Amino acid sequence: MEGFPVLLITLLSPVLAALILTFIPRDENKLIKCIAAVGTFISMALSLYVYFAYDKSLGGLQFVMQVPWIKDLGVTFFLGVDGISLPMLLLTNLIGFSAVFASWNVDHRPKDFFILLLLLIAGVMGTFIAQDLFIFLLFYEVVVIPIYILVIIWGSTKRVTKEYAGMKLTIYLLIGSGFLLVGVIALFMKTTAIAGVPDMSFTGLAEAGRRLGAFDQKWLFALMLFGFGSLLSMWPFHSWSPDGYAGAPTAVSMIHAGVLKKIGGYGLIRIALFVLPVGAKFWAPLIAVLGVCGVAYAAMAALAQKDLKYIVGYSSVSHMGYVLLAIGSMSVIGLNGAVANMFAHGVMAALFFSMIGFIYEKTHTRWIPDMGGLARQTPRLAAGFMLAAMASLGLPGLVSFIPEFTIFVASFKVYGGLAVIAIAGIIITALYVLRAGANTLFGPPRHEYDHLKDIHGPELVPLAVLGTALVVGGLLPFLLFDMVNSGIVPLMAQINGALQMVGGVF
Amino acid sequence: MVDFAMQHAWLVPLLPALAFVVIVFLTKPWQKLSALVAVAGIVGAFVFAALAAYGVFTHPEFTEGSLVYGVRWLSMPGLHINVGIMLDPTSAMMIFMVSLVSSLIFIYATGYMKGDPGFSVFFSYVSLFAASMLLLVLSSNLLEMFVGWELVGLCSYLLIGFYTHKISAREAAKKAFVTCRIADFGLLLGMLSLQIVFGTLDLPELAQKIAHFHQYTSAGVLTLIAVLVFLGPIGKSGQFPLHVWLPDAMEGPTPVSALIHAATMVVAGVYLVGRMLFLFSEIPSAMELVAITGAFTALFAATIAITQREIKRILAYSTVSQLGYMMLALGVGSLSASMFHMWTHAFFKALMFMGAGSVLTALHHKADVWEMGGLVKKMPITAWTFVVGGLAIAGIPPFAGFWSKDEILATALNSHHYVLFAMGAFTAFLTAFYMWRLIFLAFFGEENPANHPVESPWNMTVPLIILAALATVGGWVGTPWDNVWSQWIFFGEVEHAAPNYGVMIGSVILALAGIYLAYQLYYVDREKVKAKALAERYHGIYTLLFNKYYIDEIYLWFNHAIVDGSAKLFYLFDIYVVDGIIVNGLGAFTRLSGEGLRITETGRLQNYALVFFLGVLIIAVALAFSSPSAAGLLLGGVK
Amino acid sequence: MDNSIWMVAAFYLLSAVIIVSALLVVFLKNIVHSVLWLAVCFIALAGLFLTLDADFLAAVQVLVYAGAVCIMVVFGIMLIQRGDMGKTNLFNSQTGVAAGVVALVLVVSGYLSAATHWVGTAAPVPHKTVEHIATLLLSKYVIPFEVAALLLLVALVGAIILAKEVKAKC
Amino acid sequence: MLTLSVGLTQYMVLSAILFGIGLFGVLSKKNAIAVLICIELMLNAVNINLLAFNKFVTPTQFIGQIFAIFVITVAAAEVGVGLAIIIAIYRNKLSVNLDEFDWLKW
Repeated sequence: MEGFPVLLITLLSPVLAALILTFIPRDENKLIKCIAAVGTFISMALSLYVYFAYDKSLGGLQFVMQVPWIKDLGVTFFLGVDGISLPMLLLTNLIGFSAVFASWNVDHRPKDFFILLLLLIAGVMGTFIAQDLFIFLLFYEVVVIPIYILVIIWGSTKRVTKEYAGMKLTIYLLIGSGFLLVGVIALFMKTTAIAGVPDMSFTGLAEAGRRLGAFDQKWLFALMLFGFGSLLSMWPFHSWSPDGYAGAPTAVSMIHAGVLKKIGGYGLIRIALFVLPVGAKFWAPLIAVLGVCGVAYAAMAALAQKDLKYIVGYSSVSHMGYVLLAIGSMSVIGLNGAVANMFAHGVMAALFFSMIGFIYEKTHTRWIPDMGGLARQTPRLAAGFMLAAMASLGLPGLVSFIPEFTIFVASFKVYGGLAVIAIAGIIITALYVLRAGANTLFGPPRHEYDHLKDIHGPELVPLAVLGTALVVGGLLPFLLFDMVNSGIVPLMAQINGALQMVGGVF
Repeated sequence: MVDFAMQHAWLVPLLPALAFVVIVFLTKPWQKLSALVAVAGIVGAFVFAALAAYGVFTHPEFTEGSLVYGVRWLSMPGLHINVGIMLDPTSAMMIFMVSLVSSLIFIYATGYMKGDPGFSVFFSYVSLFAASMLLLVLSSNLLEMFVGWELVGLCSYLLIGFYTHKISAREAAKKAFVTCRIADFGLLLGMLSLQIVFGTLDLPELAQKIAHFHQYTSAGVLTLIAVLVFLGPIGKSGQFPLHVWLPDAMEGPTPVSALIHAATMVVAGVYLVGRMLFLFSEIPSAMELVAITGAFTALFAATIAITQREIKRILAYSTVSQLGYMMLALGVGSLSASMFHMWTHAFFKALMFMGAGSVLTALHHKADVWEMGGLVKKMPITAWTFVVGGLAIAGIPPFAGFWSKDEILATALNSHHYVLFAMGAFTAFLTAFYMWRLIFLAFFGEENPANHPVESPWNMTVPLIILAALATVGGWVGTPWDNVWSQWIFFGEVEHAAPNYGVMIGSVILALAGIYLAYQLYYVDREKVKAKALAERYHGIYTLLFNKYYIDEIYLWFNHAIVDGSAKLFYLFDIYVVDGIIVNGLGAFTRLSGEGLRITETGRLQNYALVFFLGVLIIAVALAFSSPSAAGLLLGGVK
Repeated sequence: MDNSIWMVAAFYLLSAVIIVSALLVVFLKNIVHSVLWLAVCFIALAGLFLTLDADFLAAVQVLVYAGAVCIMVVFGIMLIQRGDMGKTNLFNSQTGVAAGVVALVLVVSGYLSAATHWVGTAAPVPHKTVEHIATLLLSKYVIPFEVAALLLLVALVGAIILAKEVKAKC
Repeated sequence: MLTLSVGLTQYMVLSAILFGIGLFGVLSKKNAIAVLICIELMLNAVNINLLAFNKFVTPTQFIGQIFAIFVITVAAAEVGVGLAIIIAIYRNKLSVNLDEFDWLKW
């Protein structure tokens, strides 16, 4: 496989499928879905291959592909993966593949839907394998447009209209990326001035960026923190998350909560932390405080919800709080936990949203008081829902426990009492997740749902794929952690090196 | 074979886990097959456990050390977690006891659950439960133990809520999970602190490091850690004040009550404290805390049990009370007494729960003991085995409970905890009283004509008989005269306490007094006049006890008023302040300023032209008068 | 032509005619009258062009502006205006502001052109302007010339299409 | 001191005045045709400038004159198309009063 552009094919497979779809007549419903499934399956299989073929002992960037693009700006089309981006790549494709099956019952303009969905998946994937800041931003912007269209056409109107949800989602993303862009341009100008030659690759930026003065690093990092933070639904920039997920169609909620959000965390670690360690050190306590606020606040807000999607929406804000807290700890263990928790939350949230999607599709409601006793009528759906719920509350043996544990270790060590508040979040999480599960699935069955068909056939794929990931990741955590660790350790070593160089500043 | 079992003790939890997987993915549609798979799994585990235990108890070197082996689970700089097996006399005893009781309960359940639509599901859950419990017991690492700990919590949740259509079951399940979760929060904090302070969660390694804890931390921090760790057992073993979930957990099917809430899961807390005794024993105040909590819980739950009417609830409070005894034993420093009581308790409490299940099946789930009566004639096996259980729990020699309870009381006295000893002794009296109240009311006296009980089938009675036999002889391994038990299972020094005849005779007298009182009130007095009169006379106390000291109500109020109230507040804050004022406010500001500026957009060409020329003018003037070069640019470079 | 007194007199006279007629174009209330004064203005401009040694341009000015454009505008008015012709050319509501802006434009541009020192040459304009222009247009500026021709064609086609009656069903 | 010689400046001032008058008309007339003819005035003002530059700055290169020819060409085209548009508008709205049109506002 030497020289074979695996990453490029992984990236292009959904795009190619989308291209093929444009030539398919719009009423070929089954064919459209099959092509979309094949496109995402190829990506998933390849990313699994890459995940296991990656040489962890060697570390660093592998499967690299580099094509110079814009010389004057130092932009290269630079793809590559390491221990941080690989879990994210795998996550994207697991969720992408499942999302296609979770939307198996989309019958309203399916062709347009799947083309946009495939483009969305490709865009998200691109952000994780790009090793060049320009390419990263490019893919990031590619993502925004399909999201908007998908929400306003295929979304659902509940507490807020789908148009409002779509607007809110998009505008938030754009505001975030606006600030980010300012930061990136300023960073680029300053690093170019330092290095002499323009270089947009992460490593190039990092080398010059670390030589920036403390003041520059601080304000640049603040801009990036705001940009990535609002993408990660950092408190108090989180309010797009519940509304957006509630309005979005199932597949978009899955991808958005599952991976798109993680671009924020990934960027924060990969770019902000990596390039501007001194700034990161300065803002770390703030990140941690905001993270804890997010954990507690969103968990409490989730407790008051009656709409299933709102619960998961708030819960994802809460879980991202853990990621922020971990990033704020600025330690190997914490960052390991942050990346792993992003993976874990991605799988869990995607499973959650796909199950809620099916429930909504079948019962035409997401309003918890209108439901009850579904476990009798749709046991497999209930099993999937409970699996996701258990992962959400961090049940050991499922993928999210160990990441949370590592985050707690790291943050408890650094922040002590602050971390205790975040850890207490697990109680509230248990409360709202169990309440939602209990009131939806258990209790006396309702006769109006007696005719419901349990999930079957293609509808089982999300449960199978994501459920497997949940359990395997939980029982064999080293599969995930060895990978993440191989990426985090060199990163942290470089950061610490840079911090020691400027030592005395703090 | 024995060596193989010891070297591959991980097979013990694995077999039931495999049974779970097989049932869920393959045999679920075939009920009989599923039951067979589950029983095969647990019996296989029992065989392995028995072999491993045999191996342990025939190698004297195990009194000093233990067999530990494991594999890497995850590692990163600063955090290494190995999962593995730690086989020593305590865990060997536990896996033997757990798999034995589980096997019996599984067989019993094939009869009890017959005809239930969720038959296969039930067996998958209990298999998972057994697997998790065995994992917990065998763990060599605290984190691994926590995995098992939480998984048994999950299974308990699923099984309590097994009758999903019942709202009470659903609520009870939730309550159990959340209550344990609160406790686990403490345990998790404790574990984190241990990891941070000592850099490991490996039990043997921790034991070594904590013995020299002064190198790592101060006694104050260690006390805090011990208290945090102890929170976990308080929840899981139903100690005051987190005992509230245990009685409600009786909503599950009766085999579940027997399995989880009597014999196995609830003792996990006690087991954890036993495992971590090296931590607690370093901190005298922590030990006191454990002892006091245990003694208080024992007494507290016993008082509630006196007034309860539902058969399984009485047993549940009795369980809470007995768990208190075990804690008390740990608190006064005797691992062997505690584990011994756990061992005997598993047999007689499982027996009584299964007896209660047998009664409930016969009476079509009519649970009020006051509506039973005279069942001994129609259900002799159930009744007499239950009586054996009653004798055992009351502490009548030579039944199992006598020896273990006696040892706890003696240890408490020997360690000069006189108040705790008195509490324990009084609890013994209360235990005998309420248990025999139950027996007299349910099995003796006049038959209730509304009931038409029939004796249960063989697969329910055979386990009862086996357990009755065990409840009789199970305590003989630990008699004060020839205490094999404490030669193997002990902490610190082997205890050679001489038989304390005073305590023995005293406790027997107390037990007999309790039984006699129950006999007078509920058997001799056919109309129960005296009992009712007593309840009338002490109406206040009676209501307080009957309503379980209103603790549930307090929690409910707290949950609804405080937690839900503040949740509502947070949510309203979110939609009205964060979303309403800030986010939508920004949006509205943008829109309003647009509306304002819209006036200038007349849509009329000439207005635009006017402004355009004004702009041109301003730019021209600015350029012309600002810099010569700009002026030059404007004027064609001819200036 | 030299800087003789006739030259100066011609300039000021023509200037006066141009300005007055332009003012009348703007201020008269009858649009037809405005167009007539526009023609006067154009012819005076042609005269002014003569003083600038642009005889060809003067001819073109008369032909194109005074002839074609004015006629076209009159035709346009005929097609459009109905009723009282005395109120066809009124001011709108922003006249005052417009006057202010225009005054400012005048002041600024007047000041700028007065304040600028122009580097002129004393060389005269060659006499045979038409020949020079013809040579230049067909050699150096042939491409703009062709483009202009094309532009006129496009404008012709466009004008026809725009002005053509649109059928109800289209 | 006022001299009676005519130079570039005088032409430019004249051009400015004519341009101003045209601009004033463009900005303040209601009738679309009036606006159109005022635009012609402005174009002619430009032409004066071009020719004046031609004479006083680059007399031998004829740039100004050629430019003026193009201006006239474009102006002719503009008048044609402009009138056609006005007629089309009139046909739809039965009015050429610019005050009634605010179609730039959507």
